[in-house]
Amino acid sequence: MGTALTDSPWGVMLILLPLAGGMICFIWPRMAQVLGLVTVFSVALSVVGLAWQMLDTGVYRHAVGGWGAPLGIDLYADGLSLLMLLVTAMVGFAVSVYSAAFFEREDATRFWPLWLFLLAALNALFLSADIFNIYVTFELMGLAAVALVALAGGRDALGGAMRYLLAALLGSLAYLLGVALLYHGFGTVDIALLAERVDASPVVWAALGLMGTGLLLKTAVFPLHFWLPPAHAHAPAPVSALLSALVVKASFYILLRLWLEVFEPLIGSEGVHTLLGLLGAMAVLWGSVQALRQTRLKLLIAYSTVAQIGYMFLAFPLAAAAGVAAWNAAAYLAFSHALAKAAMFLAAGNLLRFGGHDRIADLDRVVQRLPLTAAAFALAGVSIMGLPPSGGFIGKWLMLEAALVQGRWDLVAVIILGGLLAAAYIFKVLGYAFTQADVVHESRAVPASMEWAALLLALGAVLLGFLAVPVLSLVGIGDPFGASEIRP
Amino acid sequence: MEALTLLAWMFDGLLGLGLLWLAWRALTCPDLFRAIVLFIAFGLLMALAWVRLDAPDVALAEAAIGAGLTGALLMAALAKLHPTETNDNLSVQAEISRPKGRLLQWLPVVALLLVSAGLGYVVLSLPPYVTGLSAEVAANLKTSGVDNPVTAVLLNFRGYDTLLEMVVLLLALLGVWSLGGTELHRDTAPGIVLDTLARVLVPLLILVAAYLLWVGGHAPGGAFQAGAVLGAAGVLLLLAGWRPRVGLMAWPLRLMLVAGPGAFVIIAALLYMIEGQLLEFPTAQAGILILVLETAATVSIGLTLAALFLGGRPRNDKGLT
Amino acid sequence: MSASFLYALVGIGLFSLSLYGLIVHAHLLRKILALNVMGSSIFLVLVALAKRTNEAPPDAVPHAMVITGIVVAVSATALALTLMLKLTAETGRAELPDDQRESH
Amino acid sequence: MNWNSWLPLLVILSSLLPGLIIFGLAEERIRLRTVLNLAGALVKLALVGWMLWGVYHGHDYEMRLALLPGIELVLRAGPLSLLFVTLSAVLWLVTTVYAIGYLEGSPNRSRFFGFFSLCVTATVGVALSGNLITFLLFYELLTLATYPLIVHRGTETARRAGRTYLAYTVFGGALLLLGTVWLYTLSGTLEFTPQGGFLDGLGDEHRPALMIIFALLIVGFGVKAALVPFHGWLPQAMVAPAPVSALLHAVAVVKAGAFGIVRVVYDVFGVEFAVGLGVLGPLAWLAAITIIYGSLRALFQDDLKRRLAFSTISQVSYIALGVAIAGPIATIGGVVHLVHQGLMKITLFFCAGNLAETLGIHKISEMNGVGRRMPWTMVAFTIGAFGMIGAPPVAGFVTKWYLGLGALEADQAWVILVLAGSSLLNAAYFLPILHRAWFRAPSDAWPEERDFGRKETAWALLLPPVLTAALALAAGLLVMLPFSPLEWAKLIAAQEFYLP
Repeated sequence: MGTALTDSPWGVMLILLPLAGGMICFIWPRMAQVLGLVTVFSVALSVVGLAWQMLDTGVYRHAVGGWGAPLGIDLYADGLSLLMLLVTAMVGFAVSVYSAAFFEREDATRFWPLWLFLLAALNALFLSADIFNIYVTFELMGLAAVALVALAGGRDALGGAMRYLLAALLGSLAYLLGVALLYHGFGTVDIALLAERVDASPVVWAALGLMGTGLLLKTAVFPLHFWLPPAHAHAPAPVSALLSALVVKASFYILLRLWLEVFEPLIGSEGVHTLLGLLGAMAVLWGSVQALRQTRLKLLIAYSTVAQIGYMFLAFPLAAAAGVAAWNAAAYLAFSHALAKAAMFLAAGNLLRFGGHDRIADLDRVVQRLPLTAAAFALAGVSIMGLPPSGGFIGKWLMLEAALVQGRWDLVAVIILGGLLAAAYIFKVLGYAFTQADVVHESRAVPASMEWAALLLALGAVLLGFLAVPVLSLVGIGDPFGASEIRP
Repeated sequence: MEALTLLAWMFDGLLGLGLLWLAWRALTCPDLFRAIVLFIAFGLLMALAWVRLDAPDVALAEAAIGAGLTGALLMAALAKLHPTETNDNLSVQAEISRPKGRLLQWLPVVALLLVSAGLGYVVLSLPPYVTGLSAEVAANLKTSGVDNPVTAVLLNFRGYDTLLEMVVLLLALLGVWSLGGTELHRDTAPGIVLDTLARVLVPLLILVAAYLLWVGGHAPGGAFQAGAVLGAAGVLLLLAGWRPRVGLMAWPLRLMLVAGPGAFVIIAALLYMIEGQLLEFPTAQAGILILVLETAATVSIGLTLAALFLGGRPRNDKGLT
Repeated sequence: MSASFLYALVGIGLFSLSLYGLIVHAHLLRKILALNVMGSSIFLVLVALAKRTNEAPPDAVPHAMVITGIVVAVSATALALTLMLKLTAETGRAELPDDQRESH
Repeated sequence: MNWNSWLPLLVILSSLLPGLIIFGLAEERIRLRTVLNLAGALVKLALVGWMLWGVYHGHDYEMRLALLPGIELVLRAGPLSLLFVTLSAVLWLVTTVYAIGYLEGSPNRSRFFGFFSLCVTATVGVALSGNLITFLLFYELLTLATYPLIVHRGTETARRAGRTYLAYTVFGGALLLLGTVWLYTLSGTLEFTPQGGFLDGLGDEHRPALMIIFALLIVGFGVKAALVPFHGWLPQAMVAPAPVSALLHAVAVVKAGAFGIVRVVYDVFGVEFAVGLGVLGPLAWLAAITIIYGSLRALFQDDLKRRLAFSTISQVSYIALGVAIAGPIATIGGVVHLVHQGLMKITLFFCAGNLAETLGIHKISEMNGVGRRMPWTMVAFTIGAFGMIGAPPVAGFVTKWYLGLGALEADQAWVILVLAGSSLLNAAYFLPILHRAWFRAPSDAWPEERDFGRKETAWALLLPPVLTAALALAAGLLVMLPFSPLEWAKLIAAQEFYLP
């Protein structure tokens, strides 16, 4: 009595392929690199297949084991999850090409299985419609990410990994207690069923508090962001690209999914989304100011992630009235930030490898020898700053529009100020691309594939500036933001 | 309302207080070694609580993995943390960091009291009688291929969770191996007692593991409990100084480690070809398929837990790790 | 106030206790211990509330969830312990390095 | 999408594609780079000529590309945009020739010409944009493309000038973005509509909001048009190489700002609506203050390029002044000054570049008797200077004549005082230069003279200023030709603002 509305294999392949790939890479370490690239490429193809199929048949739903919602686990993909899957595939593929040249023999055999399991966890998370299953994918993702961060070895990487692991575990356990309360309150862990049965009772408020705090900790929003900069900055470059672009957004995606469906009766109340908006605004300002103060490039980029995440949280207060427009803005910001931030971290990786250091003060000798990397960093910077023509600009425009329609001048000021601060710290780095610098004495050549991976991602972020209409129509599949009935 | 005899009520009360007190002592004991021992005791008491709550499968798992193996891991880590300690004086003094200043000291306590009061109120506000999903589980039990409801849920209804969970276990091992670090070394030969104990107990443990695996179909037991017992056998062997021969370390070991999740993925892929649904077991062969999955899972869980206890990296590190 | 609610309240108490232990203590081994106790406390809440069926066998789904949770907890503990050992080997102290000071 | 709608895009691509290719070129490929540059410039000129002919005969060229749900990227070649595009196309060709000569043997030329082409692409995009969001897109692209040109030399002063430039322009861009989005939330559309803009439908309750939006937009554009409080970056940007300061001041950045003000007043708010809002008065005063202030500051600058920079600050505000006096004739004066100021100022900057490049002269005090040493350059300089002062045969006179007439027609007599005063000040800071160059004996040796044999300097440096001086003269003398800037301005005034 399987309730498979669609028989296409794409959704299932998205999960089984990386799992199988990861295991084979583990058994056969010598072939890890080739296998890894093949697996990531086939996952990218499956995402395109899923997108193609969803364009005409709409939402993708798949009951695992054929048992159906309350008993079994459902896989569910609508426009929002499809967008996140697309982002994961694009950034994943570029980072894989980059990593093929980045890691030596020894680390490569360890990088590929961990990365493929992380990819499996991300795909499983974006497809899952069961909150306990999401807990297991969170753990899978957390452990894989921590192992990847610790791959670099060394005092800072290990410190960052430990701090990240403790934060991730605490976040997951808080989330799990929320799941326990919801299950015992309403007898199911399926998101769709919960959305029907949930009422504004104390159990739901407690679940919102616990799961919310857990997810805020994993998304590194302002007061709980302490673990992100050391972890993202001291990890190897491709890993920090994956963390900043994808892993941090996974918990934001889940918070958004729960906010829109499970906690829907509660969000009418002013208090909660104002708090989230406040946290977002403080994240934007605090992250940008901290980024401006950094003397190390990767730390600057990591704090920029803290700031850009703050932008996405501004959508919560705005969504009260502007509904779909605010969520579209947040989704678009997430998409373009993923591409731009991944490009920036890869570019920083190139600079680190070529010059041996990432101190911003004497970056000029390095950045001028790598024109492609400088171009990648500049184009990614354009998107982070939100200057046209870039995806960041479209996200900023939609968010500003949503804010101005409601006359929220405080959020308008934060968005504009955030953009200016972003310009300040991006140009602080770019300024060094034009000095008369002498040649770096000992430098390590950077393979072309690494530079082109960064540049292609940055170009993607800029091209996003022209693809708003198709992307937003893609996000609209299955009406994730409840556009059909505009809340009062 | 079940007829709460005074005796049962007193037992539960004592057990609850015992749990709280042991946890408090474990967390705030200055001596790390004693803290770990208290934690193991806390685990055993927790197993008692599971029995009291009619959850025998969970009791087995808690005793084997929660208290047993986690305790062993903690002990191994403590040994590696302070290798110089002689056997007798095992106490490791690590000062308890008291937060400075009165506000810092009381703020978390007050905040946590409020949190627990709130959660307590919420838990008490839940309806006293509810059946949850036991009706659906009972209804589909016959077509799930096993009689034990917990195994049915674990392997069939929510098999996808178990697949991911076993990958988590494999991933932990991958993480531990990629971190490298010190391997548990045995400087002195195992004492006569430990040696004979190991020789007697290990085959017995393997037998128990096989039994647990088989009984899981219709009574409390199953892959995870069996795997944990197998893991315990491995730990005992490692403690007795046995180390796998270098040849064994290459791909055969890795194949066995991956057996559990690998079997799951292969069967899932095959079933998908046939049934068109991920992890949908045809009712006729469901029992056999679950047994195959459970056996593979037991092997890989046992080996993984032993390898986690050993730590370090496989020795033949000729770039083949 | 049946037994299941008593154990659930004990679970909540353990949760707060372990949260205090995790936040206050600096030694990493203690933090890992606290995380394990927190995991057990949540499992206790899960299984305790599953027994609210009067006399009928308790709901099997939370039991499966808890077994999954226990295995995940042991994997996380193993990774955390190894990370702690590597960190102690590098920094000499089994505590989180304070990141204010500027490393190399 | 018939052939006509592809033309605007082709005009943009004609400089974008060579630019991108040049970025990839190795430094030694001088010949290929020059060919690409000149080919791109010539193709653009040809396409612009075609469109000029088409628009003169009433065709329209428009291209739409969906950007956001409900908002499109629009490229439209109307009479006003063609005026600016033609100016850009012509002066880009001339500046390219000059830059090739000027940068002979200097490092990073691929990077320079790459950004040079991007800069012109942005300028042409600004000119051709059909709605405010396209305008904003190319306007910000212009900021990004010109920054590397300013810091091209890489010296500490250049990078500090670059930082100030960025601080001003990014701040202006942020205000512009705010104003545009706010306008969109009120009006629902951003399409440039001649004859009265698209805001007259809005009721009175939006009056305060619209006044603030007008202020935001004008400040956003004013930063690049160097209106008084926001002009700080311009003199500092003089540290850039001569072709850059020529391109920035005569064609690209400054004009984009002024063009923005013209678009806002005519095609967004519409003149009657703006007068109704009462916002044109303050704009006129701001322009007048800038004119006087710019000229006054120019008086005391000894460095030649800084004096020309302050003169630009004052000259560009003529356009703003012409626009602010809401009369048809003043509009013609303001719009035509867009071209005239471009021609005259680029001539002056070319000459300044020649003096610096050939004789190493940077200060006016070192310019004694330079007329004898470099006669052709100084003749061009003189024509440009007379144009600036407003002496009859040269184009500058036409602008001031029409501005004066417009002011009288809109009975704002005080404007004539401003015009007269500024003309006097122009004379006060240009004539001493001419006197020193022609009537003073040359000092014994030039700071660092480069010998070019019989010619006074390389032909690539000499031809451009002479050509632009001739154009400035022609724009002043041959006003009755159908394609002269003045006639075209009249066509614009007739078609865009007031039906005769």
